[in-house]
Amino acid sequence: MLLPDGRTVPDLRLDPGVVGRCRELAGRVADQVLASVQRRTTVSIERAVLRLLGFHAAGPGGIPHVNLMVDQLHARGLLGRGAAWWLGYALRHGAHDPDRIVGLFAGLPREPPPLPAAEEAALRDEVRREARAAAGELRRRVAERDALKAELGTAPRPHKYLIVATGNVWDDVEQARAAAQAGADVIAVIRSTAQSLLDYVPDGATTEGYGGTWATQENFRILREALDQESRRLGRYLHLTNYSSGLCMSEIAFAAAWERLDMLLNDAMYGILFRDINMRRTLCDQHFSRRICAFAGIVINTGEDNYITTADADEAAHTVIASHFVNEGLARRAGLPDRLVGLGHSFEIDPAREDTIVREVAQALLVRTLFPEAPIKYMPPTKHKQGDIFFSHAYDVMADVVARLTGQSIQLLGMMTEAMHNPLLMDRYVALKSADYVYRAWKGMAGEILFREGGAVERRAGAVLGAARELLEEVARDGLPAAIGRGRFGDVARSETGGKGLSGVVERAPDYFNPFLEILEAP
Amino acid sequence: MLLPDGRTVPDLRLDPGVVGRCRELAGRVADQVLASVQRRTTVSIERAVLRLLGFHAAGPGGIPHVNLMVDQLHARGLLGRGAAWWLGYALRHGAHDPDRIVGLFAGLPREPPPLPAAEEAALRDEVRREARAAAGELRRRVAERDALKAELGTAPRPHKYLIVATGNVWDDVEQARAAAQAGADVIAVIRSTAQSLLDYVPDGATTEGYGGTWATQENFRILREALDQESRRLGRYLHLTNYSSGLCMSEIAFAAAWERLDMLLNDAMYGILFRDINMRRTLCDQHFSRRICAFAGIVINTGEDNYITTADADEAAHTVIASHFVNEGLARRAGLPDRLVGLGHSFEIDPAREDTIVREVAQALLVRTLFPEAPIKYMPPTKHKQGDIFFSHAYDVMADVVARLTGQSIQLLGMMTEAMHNPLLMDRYVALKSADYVYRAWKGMAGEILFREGGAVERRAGAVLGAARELLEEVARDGLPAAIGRGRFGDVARSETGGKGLSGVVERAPDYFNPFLEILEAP
Amino acid sequence: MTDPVLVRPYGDRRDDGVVQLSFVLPLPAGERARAAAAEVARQLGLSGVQLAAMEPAAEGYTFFVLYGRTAAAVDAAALEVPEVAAHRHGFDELNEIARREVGRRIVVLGACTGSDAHAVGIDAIMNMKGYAGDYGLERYPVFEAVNLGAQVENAALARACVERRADAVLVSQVVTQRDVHRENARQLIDELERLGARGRVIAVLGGPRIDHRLALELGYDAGFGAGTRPSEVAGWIVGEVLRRMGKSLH
Amino acid sequence: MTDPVLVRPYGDRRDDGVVQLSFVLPLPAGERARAAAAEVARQLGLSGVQLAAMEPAAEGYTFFVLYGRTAAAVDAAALEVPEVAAHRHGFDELNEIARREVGRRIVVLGACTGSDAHAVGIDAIMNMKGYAGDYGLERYPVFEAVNLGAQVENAALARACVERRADAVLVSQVVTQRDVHRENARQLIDELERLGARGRVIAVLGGPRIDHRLALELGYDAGFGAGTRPSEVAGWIVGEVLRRMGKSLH
Ligand code: B12
Ligand code: B12
Ligand SMILES: Cc1ncc(COP(=O)(O)O)c(C=O)c1O
Ligand SMILES: Cc1ncc(COP(=O)(O)O)c(C=O)c1O
Repeated sequence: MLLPDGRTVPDLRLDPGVVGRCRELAGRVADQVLASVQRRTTVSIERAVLRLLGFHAAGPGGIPHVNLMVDQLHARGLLGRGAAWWLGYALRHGAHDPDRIVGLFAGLPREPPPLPAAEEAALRDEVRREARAAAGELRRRVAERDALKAELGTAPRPHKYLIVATGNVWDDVEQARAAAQAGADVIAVIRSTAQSLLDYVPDGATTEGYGGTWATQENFRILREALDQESRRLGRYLHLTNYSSGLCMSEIAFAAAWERLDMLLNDAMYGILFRDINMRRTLCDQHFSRRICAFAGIVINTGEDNYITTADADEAAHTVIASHFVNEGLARRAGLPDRLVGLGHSFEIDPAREDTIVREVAQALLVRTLFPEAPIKYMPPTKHKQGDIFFSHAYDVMADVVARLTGQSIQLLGMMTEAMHNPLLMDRYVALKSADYVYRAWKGMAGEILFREGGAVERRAGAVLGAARELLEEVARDGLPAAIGRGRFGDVARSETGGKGLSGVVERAPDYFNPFLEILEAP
Repeated sequence: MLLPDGRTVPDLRLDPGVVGRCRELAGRVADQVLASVQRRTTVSIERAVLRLLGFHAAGPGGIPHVNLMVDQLHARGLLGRGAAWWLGYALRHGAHDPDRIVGLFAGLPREPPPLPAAEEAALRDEVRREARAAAGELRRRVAERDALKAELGTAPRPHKYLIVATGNVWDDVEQARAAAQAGADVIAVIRSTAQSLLDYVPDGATTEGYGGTWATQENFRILREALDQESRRLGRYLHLTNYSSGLCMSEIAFAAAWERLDMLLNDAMYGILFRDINMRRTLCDQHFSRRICAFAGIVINTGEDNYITTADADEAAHTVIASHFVNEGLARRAGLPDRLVGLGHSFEIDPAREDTIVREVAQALLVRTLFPEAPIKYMPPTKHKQGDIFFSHAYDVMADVVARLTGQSIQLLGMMTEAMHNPLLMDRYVALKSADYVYRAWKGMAGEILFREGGAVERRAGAVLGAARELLEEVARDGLPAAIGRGRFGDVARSETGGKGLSGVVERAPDYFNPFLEILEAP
Repeated sequence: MTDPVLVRPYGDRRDDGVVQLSFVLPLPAGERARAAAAEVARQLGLSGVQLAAMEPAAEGYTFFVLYGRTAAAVDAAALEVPEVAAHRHGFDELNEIARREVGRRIVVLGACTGSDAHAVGIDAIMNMKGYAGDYGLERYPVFEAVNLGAQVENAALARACVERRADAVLVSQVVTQRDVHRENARQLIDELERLGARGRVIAVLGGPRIDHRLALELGYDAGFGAGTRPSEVAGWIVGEVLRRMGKSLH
Repeated sequence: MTDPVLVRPYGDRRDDGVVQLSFVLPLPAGERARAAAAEVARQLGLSGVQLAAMEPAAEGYTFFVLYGRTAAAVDAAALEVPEVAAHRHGFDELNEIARREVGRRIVVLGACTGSDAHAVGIDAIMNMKGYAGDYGLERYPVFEAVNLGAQVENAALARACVERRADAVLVSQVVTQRDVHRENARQLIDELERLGARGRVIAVLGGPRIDHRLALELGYDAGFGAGTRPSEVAGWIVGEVLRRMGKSLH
């Protein structure tokens, strides 16, 4: 098969009927999700709206203004009308600075009287104007990013994606530069362990994270500035990515868009399964965050690779594929073109087993073949990594080979110390040097190989696809919440009303107002 | 293609006309060599004959008895009749112990008078009887080895071949056992740096080699005994190998046969090119050593891999193939069946280049396809190895993949410290663990892959084969010495009368007597 | 082992003391960096240092690989080695002994605590399906095993121990960056002490970077590291319960 | 560099001192071996030691990988770094300077000496075709370069230096096990001294495990290591010949 970027990968014969059916079923699932998403909003979505409207900063004690505002509205049961509406209300009452606005919100009654129609229209108009201006500024920032990318060009595929996770933004800068100089194309700054469960986005430059660095708008800015500089020096555009995930999914999407990030980890189910975040909450948040990504041309990276860190990679291979179809369906409905849907998968089959390469190749080629336009992200082994760094390195190199053979778009490079600690500077260097060698050495091989008709690769891919279809039949029939409730994904079961953050979900009022959604949803 | 051991490798379409022509030309080259070999003997061949006749020990100062005897004969110009004849002469004069025999030889005139015909016949009969008895004993020892091998069985292919080279035979035993416990199938004890140029075989157990351990019969015995023990403990036959090469090629072949070794590095041209040993000398020695190997069921490993440590692996790929045909031709003429002809090749293309895997696979598959019955030995990268052991390990793992994909029979495992030092215990462990993983992971992959018709793999293999044919045309036309004189192999040029050891080559007299050759050559 | 055994690293020949080392120095590659790396090796007490690789890993950063000989030697017999007493019993046998000797179900709570969300390790020990072909604690009739999952707060876990009258609490800690696991682990012990319940609960710590020594140091009764099998933990808990009853498990 | 610069290994954060280590101990894997490995690390002065791997490499042998923090710190600026003065001249330029300033061809003999048969390194420096896109010394009109090949005896090489009135002798040493290269290298210097010729010949040592410091120690005038390019050697020789003539190469 010829990929849009000009590379050839081995052909994989699949039953087009089954493929079509999967897409149709996933579409149905996505429609169901969307129907429920469109009835609701969340504290995080409303905070994101306020951020878009210019409230980026935090008050004393580091509490973001948007939290202070939204909490007041939420406490009074007023959020169903949309924070933007209330902001308009405040503005028209002469409250412009955050403190005044918060004060004004704190004084609102639980059921404020309706406005006269003219005032209502004027208020909406005013906020819409503000929103258009903000959207224009955002568009300008994104265009700036795209111009630099166009000017410098990017490296050939797969893009080498390297993790930086010192916990200290200044060390991150140093390590990100070093990684770029050693050949990285994408720098992912991992965020601190506990952040996904925080219902606010920390503020400012930070130096004390655990297992990662706090995702803050200022940290994004600092890293992007360093990478802009480094891109110019190296003559190659360097991508920056972070996590739009957890309880502040959409706010981080905003911050990332504003600070010109290129990609975001953003999955429909990750938070539900792995952070025990309430599913209604996350499904709403992901939709709005994806709308922002679509507007800002940000590639999303979905998290199916995680399923096979808890479930068995051989047995659960089909759940990855089924989830891809669902993530694709949801992404399309959030306005993301396929070229921004970086579905995630990984090389995770237990290396103690036999013939793992046949199955890894089948799986990676299946994903590639099913989603030819998507900038697929391939993850290295993690679960079965051990402390023997020499073996671990060899194992990573095998993932490099499969990535190259199957035409992946973005490859997260494995770290020989995966089972030990966050990557050291030298771990990244070692990974990059070997990946470069593999890419060079196997350059044209993917175009030389045909897999035997009816052979093990083809049979495995067919079987996984078939099982994915069966799972999708179940999900489409019973709904996504029911399927998650049965532990169908990642062997983790969650209930629709369990988990963190449900209290932050709000039914939209009939007069819900969100001027950004209007802009983002405009074709 | 289905290999005799039941494995499948990807089919490689080759022009059978070209293949046939190569074999025909190489046959001609081998015939020319043989004609010259059959006119001559060497001090080493004659010493080997005496060793076969029971003179294994050394005198005071460590000088082997066989050297003392042969030197006396050679100094008097008497060697053309064969050392066995003179031994018979000594025996019939009542000299049985080495000292007496040497004394008697020292007293011989330069042109001793002919014997009466009856005495001549009786002398020959007596030595023939001794030789038959010795050959019987050798056959018994070999049968013992084969019985153990049959009893315990050997591991599946490729056999993992590991190098041990501490310089001290007792450390070698320790490291060989450790390697076997970690999964090695073949233990190669590398010999000390300077040994190939010694015109005698050192005696006894040794503890002080440089870059290897002295190859002595006692060291062979010690290692084989340890491996016998270890084979029984592990329930898997462990092979032992050493070098039949240098100025004592045939004597070492004898010692190895006697001590039940399984394989020997033994090449027609290695000594000429890489040790500057005179070509007449080496070609004679290799023939007799191969006769011994054929008799003792020893697999020879040829040394074509070395050519591309001095010449460029891309440019000189065809010289490896041409030499394989010549080595095969010579081996067959020494009575070796194909299943004992372990042609050597290697993974040595500069890793800084692009698409090296296409060319490595083409080359490895070409060798495999041309010599399907031969227990091909595949060598890892060495020349382009660097001190970065992590990269070095990744690079070795790539050779493991190619070995597995192309159905090699014996694989020498690369060492991550190749550019540094002789292997440490942990280097072998690391290599074995990763090779096992690769073999397991890629198990059935070779049976799944087809290479594109007219694609890069096929074209490269065809081009290399074509160039090999052209080179063989030249060699058949001008003779092997002329081709070596032009530096056709390994970029090293040598002349027919240059190099070390020519003085040890002797024209056979018309009445040359070698009862072992009679036995070995018997069909 | 009681005879003194002096061991040294072994590379090529016995007691040669060979070790391999790698690190990065914040210097550009070159003769000065080479000398600096050699000096680091010297400060580590290495002799016969061979620089295998000096590679520019980035601007101003150089990656080194080197080999050297250490004079370090350890009397292995003299080392004090705190070991988790291993009881080797089959599944049925252990259940039978515990039923007979303890006479009631042993209540075990498990959790991955604090900000740590890595549930796979504690699941491997607790869950029905178990790990590496070994049943998890939930499968043992003798245990009343409750897996509370990941990101469980220490205060809540301590309260649960009291409320459910837990015999043992199993704590998993996987994230260790900047010693966050130490803090998390200690916190539970503090909470148990605050509730006056520390003495009543057997506290077990586990995780890939945990060992018995560290667990003791952090105030736990035992520690289990990478590759632990559920049956080892089951055996140890039964043994410890019996020990506290004044009996012993053979 | 003259300001003091104190550098330490850098893993995750500046000056964290992180180094990676691996070695084998002659002990069976287990708690005792783990403690022994930790003790080795302690004797090396490491703190915060993390055992990454403990694997049975064979019966009675265990392979360890570990990470730790060293307190080692080096004042890079204060290090004494003997460097081969580098002269950067193009091929034509160098020939031109030498023709003009030296006024005759410079005689250079090259060999890989003693039992060492590794000719590729000395060939790379000497032979016409050169190395890594750089011409070998034989290609320079200004040199009369003779490559004697491998396994050349030191006595013979010293005699050849005298007979051919060599300006410089280039010696390659690749095999280093048990310091055989040191012996081989020293022997040539001894032979030259015995013939009273040491002062007249510039002696250069090279090979993958050679550096300038070692060459000086062994009595040579310069040393070149892994990855040396012929042009560096050519430049250095011309410079040294000029220096001995009281001139200098800029
Ligand atoms: C799977 C995984 C995840 C999954 C977790 C899914 C889940 N529900 O558990 C996901 C993808 C969600 C994840 C996320 C993160 N992870 Co994670 N993850 C891993 C990974 C790949 C495997 C861990 C695993 O499941 N091992 C398999 C189990 C069976 O082994 P085990 O945990 O060692 O357990 C065994 C023993 O230790 C013992 N044991 C364990 N606990 C207990 C308890 C008791 C009482 C007993 C007796 C025994 C015991 O028994 C078990 C069976 O033998 C490791 C890398 C690795 N290969 O180790 C990284 C790793 C643990 N993760 C890491 C990090 C940093 C994170 C993140 C913080 C990254 C980020 N900033 O986003 C996040 C957030 C997680 C959080 N808040 O805690 C780091 C930790 C670094 C460090 N040492 O501090 C690691 C080492 C990767 C790395 N090198 O960076 N991760
Ligand atoms: C090719 C090779 C061989 C070939 C040699 C062919 C030939 N005609 O040269 C063959 C196959 C014959 C061979 C045999 C052996 N080899 Co060998 N071989 C190698 C190998 C793979 C590559 C060396 C090489 O050619 N490198 C390429 C050249 C261009 O690099 P270089 O030598 O470093 O040279 C550069 C610089 O160092 C410098 N330089 C070198 N010399 C000089 C001199 C001067 C004056 C200057 C200025 C610069 C300079 O400039 C060059 C260009 O940059 C190495 C492993 C490795 N990757 O290093 C093992 C290696 C060198 N061999 C080794 C051994 C032990 C042997 C044997 C002794 C094994 C045995 N017991 O049989 C034999 C016998 C050789 C002998 N008697 O010396 C060991 C040495 C271990 C040690 N440190 O002591 C090595 C390291 C492999 C190993 N790990 O075991 N070998
Ligand atoms: C899609 C996705 N989101 C989020 C995360 C982890 O981030 P956090 O736990 O900080 O949300 C991951 C982990 O890799 C992921 O794959
Ligand atoms: C065929 C062959 N013979 C001999 C040797 C080296 O041994 P020596 O130089 O001791 O003869 C090699 C080197 O690998 C070889 O390939």
